[in-house]
Amino acid sequence: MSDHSKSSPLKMYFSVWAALLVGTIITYKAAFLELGRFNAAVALTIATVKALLVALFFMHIRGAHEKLLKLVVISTIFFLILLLALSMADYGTRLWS
Amino acid sequence: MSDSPAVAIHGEAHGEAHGAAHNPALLHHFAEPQQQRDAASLGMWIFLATEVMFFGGLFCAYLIYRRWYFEDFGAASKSINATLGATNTAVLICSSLTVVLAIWAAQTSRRALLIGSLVLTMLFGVAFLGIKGVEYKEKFEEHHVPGASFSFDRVPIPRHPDQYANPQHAQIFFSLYFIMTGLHALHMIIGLGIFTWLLIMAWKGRFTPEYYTPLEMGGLYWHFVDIVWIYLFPLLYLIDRHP
Amino acid sequence: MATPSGPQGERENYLNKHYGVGSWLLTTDHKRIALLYLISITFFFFIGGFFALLIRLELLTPAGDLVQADSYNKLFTMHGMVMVFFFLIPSIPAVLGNFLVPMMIGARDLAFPRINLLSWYLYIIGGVMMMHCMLTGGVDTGWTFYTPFSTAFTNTKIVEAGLAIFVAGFSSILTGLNFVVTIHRMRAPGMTWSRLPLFIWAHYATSIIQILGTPVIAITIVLVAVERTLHLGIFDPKLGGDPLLFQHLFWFYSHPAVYIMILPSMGIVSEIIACFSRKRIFGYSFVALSSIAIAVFGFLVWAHHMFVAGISVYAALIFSLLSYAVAVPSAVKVFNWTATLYKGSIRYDAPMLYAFGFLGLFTIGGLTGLFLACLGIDVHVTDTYFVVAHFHYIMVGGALMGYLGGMHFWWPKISGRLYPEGWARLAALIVFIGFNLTFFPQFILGYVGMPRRYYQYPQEFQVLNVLSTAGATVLGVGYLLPMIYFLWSMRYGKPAPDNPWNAAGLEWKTPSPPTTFNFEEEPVVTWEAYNYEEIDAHSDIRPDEEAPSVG
Amino acid sequence: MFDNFPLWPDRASSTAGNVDALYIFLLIVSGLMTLLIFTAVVYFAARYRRQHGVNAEQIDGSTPLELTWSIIPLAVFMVIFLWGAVVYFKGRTPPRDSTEVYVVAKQWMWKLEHAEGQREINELHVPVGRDVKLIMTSQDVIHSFYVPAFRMKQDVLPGRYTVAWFRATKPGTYHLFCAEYCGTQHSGMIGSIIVQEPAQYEAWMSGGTTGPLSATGEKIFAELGCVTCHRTDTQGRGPNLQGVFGKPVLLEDGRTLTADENYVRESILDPGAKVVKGFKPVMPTFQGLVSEEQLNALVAYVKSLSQPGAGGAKTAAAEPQPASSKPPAKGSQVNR
Ligand code: HEA
Ligand code: HEA
Ligand code: HEC
Ligand code: CUA
Ligand SMILES: [Cu+2]
Repeated sequence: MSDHSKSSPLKMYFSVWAALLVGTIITYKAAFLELGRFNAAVALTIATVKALLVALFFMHIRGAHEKLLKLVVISTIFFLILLLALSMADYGTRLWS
Repeated sequence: MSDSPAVAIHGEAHGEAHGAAHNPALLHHFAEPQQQRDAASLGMWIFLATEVMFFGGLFCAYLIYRRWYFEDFGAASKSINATLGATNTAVLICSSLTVVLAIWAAQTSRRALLIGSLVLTMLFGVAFLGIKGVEYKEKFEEHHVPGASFSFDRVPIPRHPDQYANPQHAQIFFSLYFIMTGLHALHMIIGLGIFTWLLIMAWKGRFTPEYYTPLEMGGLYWHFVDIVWIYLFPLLYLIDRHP
Repeated sequence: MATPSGPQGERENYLNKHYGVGSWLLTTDHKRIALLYLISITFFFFIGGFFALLIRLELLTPAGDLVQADSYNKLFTMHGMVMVFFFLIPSIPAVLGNFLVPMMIGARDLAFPRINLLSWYLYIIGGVMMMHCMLTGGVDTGWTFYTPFSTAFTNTKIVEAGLAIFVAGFSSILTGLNFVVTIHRMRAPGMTWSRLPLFIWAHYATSIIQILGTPVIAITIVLVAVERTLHLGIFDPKLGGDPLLFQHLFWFYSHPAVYIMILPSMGIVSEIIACFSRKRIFGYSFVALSSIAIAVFGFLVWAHHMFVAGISVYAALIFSLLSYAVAVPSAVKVFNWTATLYKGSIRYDAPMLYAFGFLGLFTIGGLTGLFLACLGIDVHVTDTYFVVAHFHYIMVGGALMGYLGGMHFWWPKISGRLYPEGWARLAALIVFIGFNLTFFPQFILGYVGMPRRYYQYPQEFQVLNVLSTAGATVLGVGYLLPMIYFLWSMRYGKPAPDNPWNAAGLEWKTPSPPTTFNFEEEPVVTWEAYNYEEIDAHSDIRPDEEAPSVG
Repeated sequence: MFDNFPLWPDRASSTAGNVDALYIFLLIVSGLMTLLIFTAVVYFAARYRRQHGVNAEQIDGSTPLELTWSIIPLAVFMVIFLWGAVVYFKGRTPPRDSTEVYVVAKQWMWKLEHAEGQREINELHVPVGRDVKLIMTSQDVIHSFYVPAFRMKQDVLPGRYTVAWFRATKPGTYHLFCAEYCGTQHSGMIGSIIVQEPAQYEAWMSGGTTGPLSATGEKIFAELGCVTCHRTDTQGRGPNLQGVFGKPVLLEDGRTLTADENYVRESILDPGAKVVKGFKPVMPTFQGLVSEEQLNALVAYVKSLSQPGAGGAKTAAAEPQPASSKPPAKGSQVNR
């Protein structure tokens, strides 16, 4: 994963950095808008986009020369979601509350 | 899965017969540097997977109580300083940038930039912890630290200013807040330790365009800690902010 | 464990290459680390077994007469914690896995030898903490340390025990991490995925669970410790928390953890059955992939431990359904092993006897798992001796049998000596009989309604309990025997040839005991796994008369 | 003969037969399976024992076979699952008009209180043939209410109610066990369920009592000042509680839920958590002010307001209650 591109990636690094900062500002501003239940959705969507940016570009997942690392990332997220979703299968369907 | 078993067969280099021709950083049980690098990066990613699950348990608890006690969580969340939180997010993002710069500097043999970036990264890290400290201090003074002196009386709920949040439920929020940000800060501190070590190595000129694996691994760790924060920020600071 | 110093001049090997305590405690050789683990794990097994004997003695009579109620509660708690976290979870991976994984794939060591040593030290630190905790009072919560009892009621050393498990957990994570990286990155040329021994596949699957499951128990322990010391309300209903959340998080790890215990054993059984019936395992790829399937599905079923705990009815239905999903790959394995025997050329050496034992007892244990996963039945039998019988059938009858089988199978490689075959067969028989006598009556006890974790019980349950206690004594003898003759063989056993079983597998191409770097030349694999046909075509099968010396 | 060596538990509830049938089915299926595998293993091991000059015959595997022995077990599993689910569902859903018994578990005893007001410790009298619903909570840690003869078990949690039910079918005395480990005397937390013929049961029932539970609740309702807000007209600051129980409640945040025992419990302990539409959250919390027993009485009272002809305390079993205050006939009955 080290030698994916010899051309200078500086431009890419700085644009990702700028995008992350913009994302932070939007998250912050959006939190003060009245969006009802969409507040959380917006915040989490932006957070996910930011996390993806960091993982893909800063952590070089995008340029990784093998699929294995991607597989590691994807399966980790999969098991994390399992934990959350299957717990919710209980909490979401308890007859009261 | 595209990884293939080590291809190079090397008859000459087993036992202790490491020739001087060998890269000194190559450990004896690896056949070639690429294999060693690949092992390190896979190892690091798997370690990060365990970290994800570690925080995952906390997110699970958070999710459940946020659903149960949404309004109390909203009120409690509103009491922490979102501006500081946003600033800290920005600080961490900047530090992630300096990390990739450091790696790029190593790849391109720019020693000054490498050392400068590492120092900057650490400064950002320290700044983050400092701001965090200010935040904790505020919470402490407001008696929002869970425990015997905890108090959260008569704090209105964001959506219904005529109602007060249940202090007990707010305390659960603060427990999670302190545990999650505390563990995150602990990771930052460990990160600073790793970066001190990297800085020393860089100072000694250990990193070359051929060998900078420790930098990369340290960087992966640092970015991961950044990603955790990217989620913690909206989840803890921005639950129910609007007026 | 002393270096065997036979009468004859020995080749240089990993045991005699360096001498001195330091050369062991600072070693990064995976084989030496395996031996360090072997010693420590055996120690904890006997500690756990000692507790088990005390439990069984107490239950000999209905009244609580041997020990105090509190002591009894500590006994089964420490028994469970030691056996699960300090014996069975590390047992096969850290001993046999450590020893064999690099050799089987043609590597010189694990990818991260120093991390491997670190993981042993973590295990020892955890173990010392556990011992300290036990010697200074112990814990009385059951190995499941359910909240709010553990966080707000008991006054025993929860935090210390939790910390011990936390540290040991990291040892387990690091072992898993090392294996996955090693299996991906260190395979010898030609060792493709479809040529991997099934033992490797099993360890790969095990490692996935260790990596993804263990961190969750770690954070759960942190939460328990924090709640207990600072009185936060994460799990305590008095403070607005939910005690069931603890159970969810606990079982999210602890159910998959039961597959950490059984999968490596299944890997061993595959190797043994292939070798002693001189056949490629029937349906190799199905057996291999079923390990992965078990690991993945194992994460979907955790709440089957909570059917009467107060979870929603719908969740109970989902988790019951999913529990059956994980049983299918287990069934596939059992059928494939059986089919492998068909038209084989079968010998009944001790490892094979253990493998047969595994097959039978795991099947019974697994099938009773189906009873428990069945909602209508579980309501009645949960938290009774039916459950106790179920998991001992799998963990003792299955996993431990497999472990012992593996120890016999690879003992010549590990020690360079042959064990006494006659004694070994006898021990296998004693273990089998003792085991069934101990735990079969518990199925009946459970269905009749005896709750678990009871230190006194109504009169009518006595006869079955007496049977069980009697069995446990037999079982104890069965376990002491191998301990004795293994030690004996290190000095007096016949020197082992490099490949005493004429088995396939790269590990047998090394000398017995192997040299530090395992292989003189990095091997290049050009053959499929379990190529017994080729092996037997070239060399005549070792005839029966040449069996290892009968002690 | 089997007094000291029982092989099968008593079968004394309407569910027990269902569970046993399922259990026997499972025993047969897994017995057959075990037999199949054992026979195959033993037969192959003996038949293909190693002989000189006879090599093993290599067989690589067979996908059709693999599919067969995946799909057939899966089908069998689905049958087991469905059957088990049905039995479970029945066992979890209390019939509509069951007699109610409130259970409070604590380290290490069972406190039981009949809707009619009888209190018992570690003993529960029930009549044959009547549906009994248990509304259970714990004062400290998790316990579990287990009656093997009824094939019934339910964990009892602190901080909320869990519910179980049974219908006894055979008179006798049966074990009551605590099945969830709860500390030192976990194994001492046992008691008996005494199943009586209806006539006997009525006789027992007519023993001393302080009156129906809901009447106790009514008294507490007045003492704690609930009546000041919850009046039977529309003038109160709180909602009129007549007919609330068992009906859907519309909440301030737009959700609707059914008022069950846990809802009423929560309304008293944490009124702010779920505010009824159209009302201000002015109700104070009663956490720490009411004991579990008082809470049960209040819940019973609120429930009684929803029974046909509501308007006051009514016993669930409409038997006339002799107001005699003679001392309890049995040592197990407790008056406070
Ligand atoms: C190594 C350990 C191990 C393993 C592998 C398993 C395997 C299984 N376990 Fe077990 N279990 C434990 C260890 C283990 N368990 C422990 C320790 C506990 C108690 C914890 C505590 O509370 O302290 C427990 C408790 C436990 C419970 C909770 C009981 C309760 O407390 O109420 C349940 C419920 O579903 C369960 C189910 C299963 C199932 C379905 C499997 C399946 O994976 C089994 C699959 C295998 C087979 C099914 C056999 C082979 C299949 C065939 C031969 C197919 C042919 C069959 C047919 C066609 C019918 N187990
Ligand atoms: C790997 C796991 C493992 C293993 C191997 C065992 C092995 C045994 N177990 Fe264990 N058991 C558990 C895991 C295990 N157990 C767990 C998780 C629980 C649940 C705990 C809880 O409820 O929290 C449990 C609970 C449990 C109970 C239920 C207690 C209760 O609920 O009240 C019983 C009762 O019979 C029991 C018995 C036995 C017996 C007889 C053995 C035998 O197989 C042991 C045989 C071994 C020996 C007898 C050792 C031989 C040694 C000597 C003879 C030497 C003497 C000692 C010294 C020199 C120090 N176990
Ligand atoms: C200060 C006035 C006040 C007092 C005293 C009071 N309540 Fe309430 N109660 C309310 C109000 C207002 C509501 C509706 C808003 C809400 O749900 O919090 C309510 C709601 C309820 C509900 C839910 C009703 C529904 O329609 O869903 C129950 C049950 C209840 N109260 C029981 C009690 C009991 C029992 C007591 C005494 C122990 C009590 N209340 C004391 C004001 C009061
Ligand atoms: Cu109460 Cu066990
Ligand atoms: Cu399980």
